[in-house]
Order: sequence, then structure tokens, then C-alpha cells
Amino acid sequence: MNAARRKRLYLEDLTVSFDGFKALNNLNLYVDPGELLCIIGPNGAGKTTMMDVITGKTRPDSGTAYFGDAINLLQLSEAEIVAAGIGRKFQKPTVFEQLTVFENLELALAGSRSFLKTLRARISPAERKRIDEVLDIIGLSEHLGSLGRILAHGQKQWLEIGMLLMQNPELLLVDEPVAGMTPHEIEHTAELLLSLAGEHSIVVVEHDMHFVRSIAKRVTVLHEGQVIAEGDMDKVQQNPRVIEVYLGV
Amino acid sequence: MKRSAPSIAASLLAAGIVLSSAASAQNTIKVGVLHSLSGTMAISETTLKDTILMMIDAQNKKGGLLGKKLEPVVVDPASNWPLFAEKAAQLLEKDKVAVVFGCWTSVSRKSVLPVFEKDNGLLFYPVQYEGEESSKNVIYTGAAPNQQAIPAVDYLMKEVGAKRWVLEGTDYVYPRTTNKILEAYLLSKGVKPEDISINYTPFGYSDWQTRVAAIKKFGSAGKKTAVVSTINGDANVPFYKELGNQKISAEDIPVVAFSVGEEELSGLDTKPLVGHLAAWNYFESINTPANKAFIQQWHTFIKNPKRTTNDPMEAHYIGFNLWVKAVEKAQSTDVAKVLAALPGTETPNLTGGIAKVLPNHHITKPVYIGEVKADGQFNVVSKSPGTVPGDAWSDYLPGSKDIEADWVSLNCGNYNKVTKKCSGQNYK
Amino acid sequence: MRQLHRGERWLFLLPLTLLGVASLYAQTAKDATFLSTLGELREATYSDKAHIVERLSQTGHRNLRQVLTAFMEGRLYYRNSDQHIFLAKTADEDPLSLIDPITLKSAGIAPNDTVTAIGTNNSLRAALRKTVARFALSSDDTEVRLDAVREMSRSLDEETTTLLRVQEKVEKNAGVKREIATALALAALDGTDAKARLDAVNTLKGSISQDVRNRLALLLGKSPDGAGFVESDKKIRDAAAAAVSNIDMWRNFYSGVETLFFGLSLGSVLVLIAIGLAITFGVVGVINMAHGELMMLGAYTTYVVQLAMPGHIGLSILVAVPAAFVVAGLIGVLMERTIIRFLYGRPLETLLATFGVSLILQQAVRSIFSALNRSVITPDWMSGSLRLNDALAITYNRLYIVIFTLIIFALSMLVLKRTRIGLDIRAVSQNRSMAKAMGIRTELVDAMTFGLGSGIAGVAGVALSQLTNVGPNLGQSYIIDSFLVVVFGGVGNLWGALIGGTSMGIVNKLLEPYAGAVLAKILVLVALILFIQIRPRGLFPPSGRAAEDK
Amino acid sequence: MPSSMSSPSYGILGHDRGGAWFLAILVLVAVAVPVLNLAVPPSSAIHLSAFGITLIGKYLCYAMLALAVDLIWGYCGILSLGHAVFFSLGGYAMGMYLMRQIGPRGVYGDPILPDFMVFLNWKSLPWFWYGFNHFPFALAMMLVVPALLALVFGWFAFRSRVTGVYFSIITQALTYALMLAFFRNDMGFGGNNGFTDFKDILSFDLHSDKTRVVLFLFTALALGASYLACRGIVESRAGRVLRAIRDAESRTRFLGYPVESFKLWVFVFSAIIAGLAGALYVPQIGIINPSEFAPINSIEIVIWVAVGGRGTLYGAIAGAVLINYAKTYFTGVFPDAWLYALGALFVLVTLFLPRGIVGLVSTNRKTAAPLRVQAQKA
Repeated sequence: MNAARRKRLYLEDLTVSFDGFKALNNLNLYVDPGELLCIIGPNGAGKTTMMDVITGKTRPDSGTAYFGDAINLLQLSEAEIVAAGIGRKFQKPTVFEQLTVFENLELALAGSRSFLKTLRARISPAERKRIDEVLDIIGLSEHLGSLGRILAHGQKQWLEIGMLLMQNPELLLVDEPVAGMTPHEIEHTAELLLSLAGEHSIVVVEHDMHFVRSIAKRVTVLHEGQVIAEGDMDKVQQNPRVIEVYLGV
Repeated sequence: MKRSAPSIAASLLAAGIVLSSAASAQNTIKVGVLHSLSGTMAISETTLKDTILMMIDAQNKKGGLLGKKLEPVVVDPASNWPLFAEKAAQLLEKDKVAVVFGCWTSVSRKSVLPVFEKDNGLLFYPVQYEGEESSKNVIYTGAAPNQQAIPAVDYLMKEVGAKRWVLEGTDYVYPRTTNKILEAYLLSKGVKPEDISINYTPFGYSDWQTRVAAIKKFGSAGKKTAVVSTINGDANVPFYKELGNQKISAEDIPVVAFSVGEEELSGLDTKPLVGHLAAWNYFESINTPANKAFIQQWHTFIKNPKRTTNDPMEAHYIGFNLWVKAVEKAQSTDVAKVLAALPGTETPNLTGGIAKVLPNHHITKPVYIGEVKADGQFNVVSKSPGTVPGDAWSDYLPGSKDIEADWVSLNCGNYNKVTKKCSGQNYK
Repeated sequence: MRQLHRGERWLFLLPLTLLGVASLYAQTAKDATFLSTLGELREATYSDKAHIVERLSQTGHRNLRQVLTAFMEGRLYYRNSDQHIFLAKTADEDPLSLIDPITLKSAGIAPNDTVTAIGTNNSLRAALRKTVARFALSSDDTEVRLDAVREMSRSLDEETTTLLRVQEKVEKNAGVKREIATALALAALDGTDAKARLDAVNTLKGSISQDVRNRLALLLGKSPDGAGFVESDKKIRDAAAAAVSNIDMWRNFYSGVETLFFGLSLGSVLVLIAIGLAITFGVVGVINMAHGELMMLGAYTTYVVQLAMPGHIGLSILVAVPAAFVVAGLIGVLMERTIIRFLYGRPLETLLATFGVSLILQQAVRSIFSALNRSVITPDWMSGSLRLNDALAITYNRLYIVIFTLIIFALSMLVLKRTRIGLDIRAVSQNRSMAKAMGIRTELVDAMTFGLGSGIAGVAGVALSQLTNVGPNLGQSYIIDSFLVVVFGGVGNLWGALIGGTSMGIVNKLLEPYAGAVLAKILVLVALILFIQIRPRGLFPPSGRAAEDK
Repeated sequence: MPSSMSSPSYGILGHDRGGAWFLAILVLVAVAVPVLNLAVPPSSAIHLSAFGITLIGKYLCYAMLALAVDLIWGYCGILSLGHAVFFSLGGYAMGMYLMRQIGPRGVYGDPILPDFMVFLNWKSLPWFWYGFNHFPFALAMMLVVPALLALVFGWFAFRSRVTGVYFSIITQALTYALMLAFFRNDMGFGGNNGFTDFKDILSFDLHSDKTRVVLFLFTALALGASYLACRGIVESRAGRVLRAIRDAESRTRFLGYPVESFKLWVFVFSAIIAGLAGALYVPQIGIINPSEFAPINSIEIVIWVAVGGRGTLYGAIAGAVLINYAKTYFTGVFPDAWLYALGALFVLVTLFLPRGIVGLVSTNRKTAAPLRVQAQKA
């Protein structure tokens, strides 16, 4: 494998089935370093399952998943995968509702994750600065003392992205970041993601075509657990197979 | 937030007040009743509480004791063994009762024993038990093994001709000890070890299929087989039901039980039990004027003409009367004086004969063997010639045969005749 | 010689009695002797009574069978006023219906306290049973004849052997014939003719009875003087040895079958106590700590129903099933409406509240019925056992409970899968808000589901009343087992409860002969804990995204 | 500085006024009890009898147990319905030490074997009894045995992701299995009777009031120290991770925290507190037997915590003391009806006080966070 073709993520021949239903069917997918890849597809196309496989929540029946050239994701636990540099934002915003915004970000801080270390952990000035930065990026500086559960929906989404940033992962998996957001919030989110690309590889799963168009250079369409089209937004939208799938002919 | 702390403080303080409130009224004699009114043992012990209340009521109608009324102090240790110790301490230290009637299980007695010995209280214990104990502060009015188990085995051996033995018990100290004694006794009578089968099941055991099938198999070897049951409490009903259903009749394999009395039988369908045996020191069906009067008194007191009487009730009846006599003899309810007066005190049994407190704090008792009748009563088929003195330390156990209890001349509950030492005493 | 003679007289008398041609008047003298001998029973000790019975049977009186049967069953009384002896139609009635021992006609009624029962003890009853068995040989009922032959074969003497030989000739039923042949063969083992003994051993070879086995094994032992064997002929000894090992093999096989049945029956109890919980816990998500107390209510309902219909014990159980369902179900609905509906989605808090309810229910039955156990009578059709052969008998109550469990299981499945309410229940359990949006009255469905689960708990209580004590602690002794079954099977899955409960029961019973009752139970618990490590969501895990944690 | 309210820079009790009050009361009681017992003459109305000390000591042991349960349930969402196991094991370890201390003063006078072994014909001391005559060894066992069991059980259970009611029910199975095992006389732990008739501890007479006072003081000290330790844990970052696990376990996992290891640590720590509570309980109560393992006991502990107020630590303590005091009081005053009162209390608290009794008086959302929200929307 030569250096030019080196990818951030390799998913090859992945198959996952639930009770006979194939959620992923010989899926092949690659992500370049620093790339912002958008994945679209109708419900049940296997998008969330794919993320579950990458993050270790679901083990595939067959296939391989490598993070970089050396790290076999299928052999790691969820925590080890995170430590390796993959962060995930869930479809449903899941922040810690009983913790404050500040505490949510604190827990996401890169650093030792062991019980004994966290028992003694104190926030260093550098970490404090980093938290303030992220608070600023996600626009929640005013709310740092609020409990997660009282935040508005969009604020929860941003907090979750903020938590991803705290981890400083090489690969971000972002599941439906703009669902339920106002147009203004969507715009803000798009800016946020674009600013993160380059430094991080980002995989975004989204239904909102307008949003996808506004951020994506490359789009991959999943259907029935397989990639059926790939390319820029315009190319993908003209693909007859994609049209068929989306229009449900 | 600030209000939370006072609320905690208030509860703690309230606790303190209740705990430290001192006994005040001195014109009554307090009698403690320490029987479980809830939990698993309530089924047996509630009756004993009522018995003592009845005895107190009758005594008060006769004018009380030493010119004072008796006042019952009833507590509920809730079938919880540590709670027994706590409630005993409450009765002795807070309520300052003159005497306590209470306990049923061995473990509850073991739990309160240190409390009674420390606070120098007086306990009347009314239930047949495994022996191997004689406390300065306890009068044992129930049967020791030699007053129940051994006569029952003798009956089976001589009258029924049993050659093969199943010793079936619940896994706790009473069956374990009783079976140890019986095993040693049977071996001494020439029974072969392979003709004795000992088995234990847990408390409340209800699935007897396998055990009963095993008994059936053991009993089919061609020799007359008998079962000695020390099965406790709730496990009896399913046991007898299974015996009946697997068609083991009393004529084939008789079962003699030490824990099944009239009260237990009233809670079960007796049809399948007819002919099985029980060994007690009292049966409701024994026809004596005293017993008739007692049953009559009980029915009136409990307002239910169908309630049965049983052996531990008689033990409480005897115990209460012994205590009254001893108090009258000592002219005081002071525990030390009453304890000094108790040995030698006599009172008639309900079924004839005299109960006498022995120096070992056990009493003399007659022994009866009865067969279960269809109406839940017992048909007495054998009776000891006189009364049998209770033996605290069994002669059939290697550990205890050299030990003797004598609170009159030796002032010791476990005096070793060989080493001539009084071990294990810790009284100040 | 004398005995044989007496035997012949029997043979003469018995058909006579049956045909009813005996003349009363010609018998007066005999009647007088009979009555006076009978009268001696009033004051006799148990050992005297045995002699009196002996003498009574020597009278050969035509009513001997009825009188001795009554005596054996405790239905023989004398009237206190005139010391006259009567039979009672049934014992322990008040008043008793008396029957005259000579005419066998009704002799009016007498209150219980005006008569005295003539007592028996075990050895006397055993002797009576032996005597009565001889009469039973001529019964029309095959079962009675079979029992009679078995009874007689336990104590074979010349007299019984003769009786059996005669019966063998007239006996039509093959089963009884075989039994007689076995008995006669057993008797022949004592004979002096070696050929006959060998024939006897060969006849007995096919038996699987323990008595036969013991008898044959005796032949193999050393003779009392220690010089030779009990059976001197080596050929016969070899044949006996082969027969013994054959019998042992079959008995072992059947004891294995028996153990399996024991396991199945224990398992069915476990399933029964778990079905209701699988619904309330699995479908509604309520940790119902009062589940055991609902079973207890079912058992008490059985008791009350029996009190209400004293003459119809057999029927009472059948009435108790719907009654218990209604009682426990209504209590369940009441609990749901007043407490649980405020706690949906907080499963652990339902645990606390229902634990409180369980304490209240326990104390309530203690207040109403007292702390004592109540006596629930086992109807005749549930007593005894179904005898499949000499080595295997299945107790009826266990058999019926296995069947009952299957019926309850099938009905529960039917309700959940095939009825409208079942559909609603499943819809609500899978997606509450969606169900609501589709117009399902979720509140009603919740109440119905909880009522259904509670009602089934009550029905389980009816079955438990036939196995164990009916008392305030009944529920507590089963609650842990029922939770374990549900968790083992997989929450919310009735099939899981069925398979989980059955396998737990069978494993427990297979272990029991080796490990003992306590250790077997401990091993099952440990196995269960380990199993949950392998399948953290039970045998049949709830599937779908809804089942996953957040 | 706006962040001070949420940053973890404050001291352990900085925002724990409930805890401060609790510690104050504890100190007060710890001072008052010895004074009322030893300094006030027995004839006085305010004299506290040995019975009273034992009773309060018992409440404090139960309070420690409730604290242990609240730490894992209130803060980490692990509902153990078998925590009495650790309590009982600690108690048994102490009981074994106390039995060995009886020495030749047993009824049979055997210098080595406890009485129950003599009359069941044991010939020699079983190997697992070795060492228990030395207090340091016994003390170590009081902590190590519960910890070890928690470690093994927790390692299996958490590693396999046994959660929710599945975990709760297998903890019930655990305590049930151990109860049955300890009931067996063949186990060598005295069967149903357990251990009783203790004479002395570290050569001090257990029946003297002074020893009782000292034992009581040790209990108060242990409770106070356990409270501070638990508070320390829950106020640290580790404590926030625990709460994160409680509220969204898989989310925490995707933040990279080894959830299983956190659960295991806190479970083992909780077991140690429970074991210590059991060890302190036994010499004061004077008996330990297998009924301490009864599944119902473990359920009751959870109820103390819920009634007091889950997820607050001091609420658990208040609940344990209050309910046990109510039990003492009601069993004395209404022996026939106290179960009604207790049952009704559980129902009413659950319905009307979802945050427990301390929730009634607390307005601080942070320390007494309502738990309603984390309900699964089933």
C-alpha cells in the first residue's frame, strides 16, 4: 500500500445481520485523512449500524475495519477505540443530563480515563482554557453551569459536538447533527463542521440534503447495507439508482 | 436545606428519649412476653403469647401475685434473631420485667441467652429442644431429647418392630443434635449402620418428591422401616402430602414426628396422615379434668371453640405456675431469689403427674406417643410409666456425656465430671 | 389342616353373601356370637383387639367384610347410652348416619358426642387390611382385586395361597392373573421341589417389583449356619441372580424416568409462578414484589371457596380457579390504578411501592385469617398416584399441575397473541406513544395487563395450595424463584419462562440425588448466575432497538 | 468567576450542607452517648442504658450499609439487591474471630473448637478457620473477603454487561445461594444458629458498658470516615463519570471511559464499607447467622435508601436510621399492626416523595438531583 493511497479509515466487506435481516451487506467504504464525508441514504440503509461497527458497539459477521493502517477496530473495546482517536455524536442528542455543561465537557477532556486517575484529577489551567475555547466555539459560554437536561435541543447538539472536540479525535462520526434545528442553527453547525475538517476526518450522516450540499465535497449513498453511489452532490443526485431509491419506484 | 438537619436531629433525639425512658410504675409486676408475632415463626408463637396473656389474666382475677397485679409487656421480635436479643435487652433493661416467657427456635434462645445472663433475667423456654445447654437464667419447660426422642424410638423399636431407620430432618441444630443422639442410641441397641439413613433438607423445603421416593426405596429392603422426623414447621405439610400421594401409609412406614402437634395439624388436611405418630408430653385429647378445664379456659379466652391446645402451651402453663409458686415461696420477684426457690418447686401437669423443677433447670415430664386421627387429634398409643426427668446433657454424645448441670449443689450448668471443672461460665 | 378347612368355608360363604340368599333367621345364633364378640372391642387394649378380630373372622359372619372395613376405616362406634355397636356411613360427620351391623340398614342418626369411636392403631389396621383383602378378591372392581392380591402377596401363608389358587382359575383380567402368578411363584420359592422353585424363579424374572427382587436376593444369601446358601441348587441361584440384575436394571431405568418427571413437575411449578410475573414484569415493566402475595391471595381464595362449598371438595378446586383469577386480578387492577400508574417508567420505584403493598397484604391475611396456616383439602381426584407399573407411579397432584401449567401457558399465549386486548398489550409494550397515537387507550390497557398478570398469579396460588402451606408467608417463599425464572428466560418472553422454568426444575432434580437438596439448589443458583454472564439478557433476549440501553 | 459554581475546585463538603449537618449530628451523638451512659448515674432519667447504646450502634451500622448501597445505586445506577451478602461476610469474619476468643470458656471446654463443632463431632478446626484467632488477620478478612467476592462477582457481571434488573436479580440469587450455603451445618459456620455467646474482643469484656461505648465510638468513626470517603469519590471527576454512567452508560463508553472498571472499583469499595459495617454490627448485636443473608434484607436496605433520598449519601443514612427506628418503635407499640404502617410508608414515600425524605426539605438541585428524568421512556 503506497503512501498516496493511505486512508484514515478502511471498511471492507462488512456484513452485519440481525435475525436474518442484513443491515450491512458487503459494505466497502474509505475515508481520507482530513476529509469531510457525507453519508446519505433512506431509513434502514445501515448508516447507524455502520457507525456502531466503527465504534465497537456492534460486531460484524464478516469483513474488516481498520483505523489507519495498523489499528484493527474489530479487536478493540469501545473505550480503546475512543482512545485510538475516534469520537462519535449520536443520532439522538445524548449529553449527560444530570451534569452541567462544564462537567459534560470536563468528562470529554482528553486525558487518562482510569478510575484512580480520575479520582485525583484536577483541572489544569491549560485544560480550563481548552474548555473555555470549546464553550466559545459551541456558543454555550453563558450556560456552563446549567444542567444538561435544561438545554434546548440545538444546544444539546452543539454540546455534544463540543464534547467531541474536547476529545480531539482524528475521526469524528457525526450522526444527524442538524435534526430539529432552526435554519440559523443549521448554518452555524455547517460552519462549525467545515472549520473542523482538514484537521480532523469527519463522517456526517444526514438526511437534510440542503445541509449536505452546503458542506460536502464527497457524498456516499447507502442502500440496503451497500454503497450504491459515490461522488459529489450533483453527480450523486443524477444517479438513476439513487433517484429510484429515494423516490421509491 | 437547613431544615433537613433538624429533622434528622429530631428523629435521633426521639430515639434517645424512647430508649432512655425509665420504668416507673412499681405497683405492678411486669411479665415479659417475647414471642414472634410476625414473620415465619408467628404461626407457632402467637398462640404462646396468647397463652401467657390468658394465664396472667387468670392470675389477676385470682388477686394477682404478692398483692400486686401482673402486667404483661408484649414485644414482637418478628422472627428475626438479632431482634430477639434486642427485644430481650429492652424487656430486661428498659421495662425491667420480673420474668420473661418466650422464644421458640433454638437460635432465638441462643440469641437472647447472653442478654439474660448479663442482665441476670429469668426466661421460661417452652419448646422441646436439642438439650446441650443449661443456663442459670433459663428454665427449660419443654422436653429434652430423652423426654421425647428416645422414648419415641423405643416405642417404634419395641411395639412396631422397626429395624431400619430414616432420620429425616431440617438442617439446623435441633435435628442435627437429636439425630446424633438417636444414631448413637440406635447403634448401641444393635442397629447396623447401613440400616440408618440420615438426611437433611433446608427450612421451608416444599418439593419432597425425590426425598419421599428415596425413603420409599430405603423402606423397600424387606425390613420394617420407620421414619423419625425432625422436619420443622412449614416443611411438614408438603412432606406429609407427598407421603400420602406416593402411597406410603403409616402401616408400611410409620413416621414419628417431634414438631407436629395439634396446632400444626389444624392447618393441613389430615386424611393422608392418619396413623403417623408424634411424641409429646401433652396431647389435647388426653382426658383429664385439669386438661378439660384448661381447654375450656382457652376457648373462652380466645373466643374460638375450635382452637386447639398443644404441648408448648402446656409447657407455658407449667412454667407460669412454677414461677408463681417460686415467687410465693421467695416472697419476692427478685430474679436471684426466685431462681433459688425454683429447683424442687412442683406443679401438676395437665395430663396427670407432677412437673418438678430439677437442679439442672429442666423439669420432669410424662411422655406420650400418639397416632394422628382423621380429626387432627392424637390417639395415645403409648405412655411412659411415670414422669421422665429432663437431661440437659445427653449420655449418648461423646462431648457431653461427662457433663452435668446442677444449679443447687454445684452451681454450674456444665460441670465436667472427669476434669472436675465448671467450664464456660462467665457470670459476675 | 384346620386352616385349609376354614379357607374352604370362606369359599363357600363368599358367593353366598354376594348373591344375598342367606336367611336372616337361620343366622340368629351366629349373629348373637358376632355381636357379643364385637362388643368386646369397646374396652379392649390394642393387642386384645387384634385377638378379637381374629375371633371375629373365625365366625365367618356374612357382614364380616363390612364391619371389619368400617373398623379399619375408623367408622366403628358404640352408642354411649346403650353401648350398642354401629357402623357409620362416613366418619367425622356430625351427626353421624348409623348403620346396624347385623341388618346393614340405616339405624338413624346420632350426634357425634353421643357415640364413641372404637380406635385402631397401625398394627391393628395392618392386620385388618390383611383380613379384608381376602374378601376383596371377589370384588367386581379390577383395581380392588389387584390391590387385594398385592396385599396378600406380602404375607403368604397356606391359607392365602389356597385362596389365590382358586382365584387364579376364575380370574379373567390378565393383569390380576399376572399378579396372582407372581404371588404364587413367590410362595413356591419356599417349596421343597427344586423344579417348582426354578419355575417360580423363571415366572418372577419378568417382574420389576421390589418385593420380588428382595425375595429373590434372599436366595443368593448364605444360609444361617454359614455353610451353604439359602438356595442350595446352583442353577436356581444363577437364575435368581440373573433375575435380580434384570429387575435392578429396569428399576434403575424407571427411577431415572421418575427423576425426570420430578424435574418436570418442579419445573412446571416454577413456570406457573413465573407466567404472571413474565407479564407484569416483562410486558408492563413493573417489578412487582407483591407477586408472591397475589399467589397467596389465590391460595386463600381456594380456602374460602372450600369453606363455602363444604360438600363439594372435588368441585371446589375448579371453582377456585376462576375465583382466584378474579380476586387476584381485581387486587392487581386496584394496585395499578392507585399506585403503579403513577410510577410507569420508573421500574425500580415500582419495586419499593409494591414491596410496601406486599407487607400490607401479608399483614391483612394475618388479621383476617390469623397467622396460622389454613387447611386446604386435597380433592380425591388429586390424591394418590397413577401406577404405571411396579416401579413407576406418578402422583396425581403433580401430574395435574403439569397439565394445568400447560393450559395456563397456552391460554396466556392465546390471550396475548390472538385477542384484541393481547394485540393492544403488545402494541403498548413496544411503543407506548405510537400506540396512543393510534387510538389505543393505553391507560385501560395498562390496567388490563396488570390485572391479567395478577390474575394468573392468583391462579398459580390455587395450584400451590395443593402443594404447600396456605399461610401468610406463602408468597415470600416463591417470589425469588419466580424472578429468577423470568430473568433466566428473558424478560417479557413467555416461552422463556416456560423453557427456563422447566430446565431449572429438571436440572435441580437431576442433581438432587447426588448433591442433596440444598447443594442442588445452590448449584442451580450458581449456574444461573454464570449463565447470565454468557447471555446477559436471558435465554430469549428481548430484541429490537427498544430493548437496548441508551 | 462564573465557573466556581460548577468547577470541582471546592472542598469535599463545600456544597454538601446536608453532609455537614449529618457530620455535626454524628459528632454530637458520639459525644452524648458515652456521657449519658458512663457519666450519668443509672438512676437518672436521662441515663442511657447499654441497650440504648447497642440500639444506636446498630442504627449506625445499618446507616453505613445504606451509604454503601447509595454510593453504587444513587451515583452509578447499580441496583444491588444482594448487598447484605457483603455485610454478612464481614460479620461472619468478625464472628469467627470472636468465636476463637471464647477459647476454653465454651460449654464443652474445648480450647480450640467452638461449641457447635464439638457437638457435631468435628475433630479438628477446618482450614478456613486458621488465623482468625489473630485480630489483624481477622480484620483483614473482614475487608478482604467482601472485597474479593465483589471483585469476582462484579468482574464477571460488568464484563458481560449484565445491567438493570438482570443485575439486581442475580445479586438476589447470590445472596440466596450464600444463605442456603451458610445454613448448611456441613459448611462449618454453625448452620442456622450461626455464632453467638461471644465473650470478649481484644481481651475487653463485650458485656461491659465501657466496651460497648468504645465499640459504638468506633462505629460512629467508621460511619463518618465512610461518609467522607464516599463524598470524596462522588465529588471527584470519577464521581462525575459515575453519574455519567448512571445517566447514559453507552455514551460514557463512547467518551472512552472504561465503564466496567469504574463500576467494578466502586462496587468493590461499596462492598468493603458494607463488610466493615457487618464487622462492627456483630460484636454489638451478639449474634450472626445465615438469616442475615436473607434476600429480603437486601431489599430492605434499598428501601432505606429510597425512603431517605437516593443519590445524596446523607439521605441514605437518614433513611436507614429513620426506618429502623420506626421498626423498633412500632414493633414495641403496635406489635400486631406495624407491618401496615411500614408498608404504607413505602407506598406513600414512593408516590409522593420521589426524592425521598431529604427531598422534602432540600431545595438544592445539585446534591439532591431528582431521578425522575432518567426514567426510560418505555
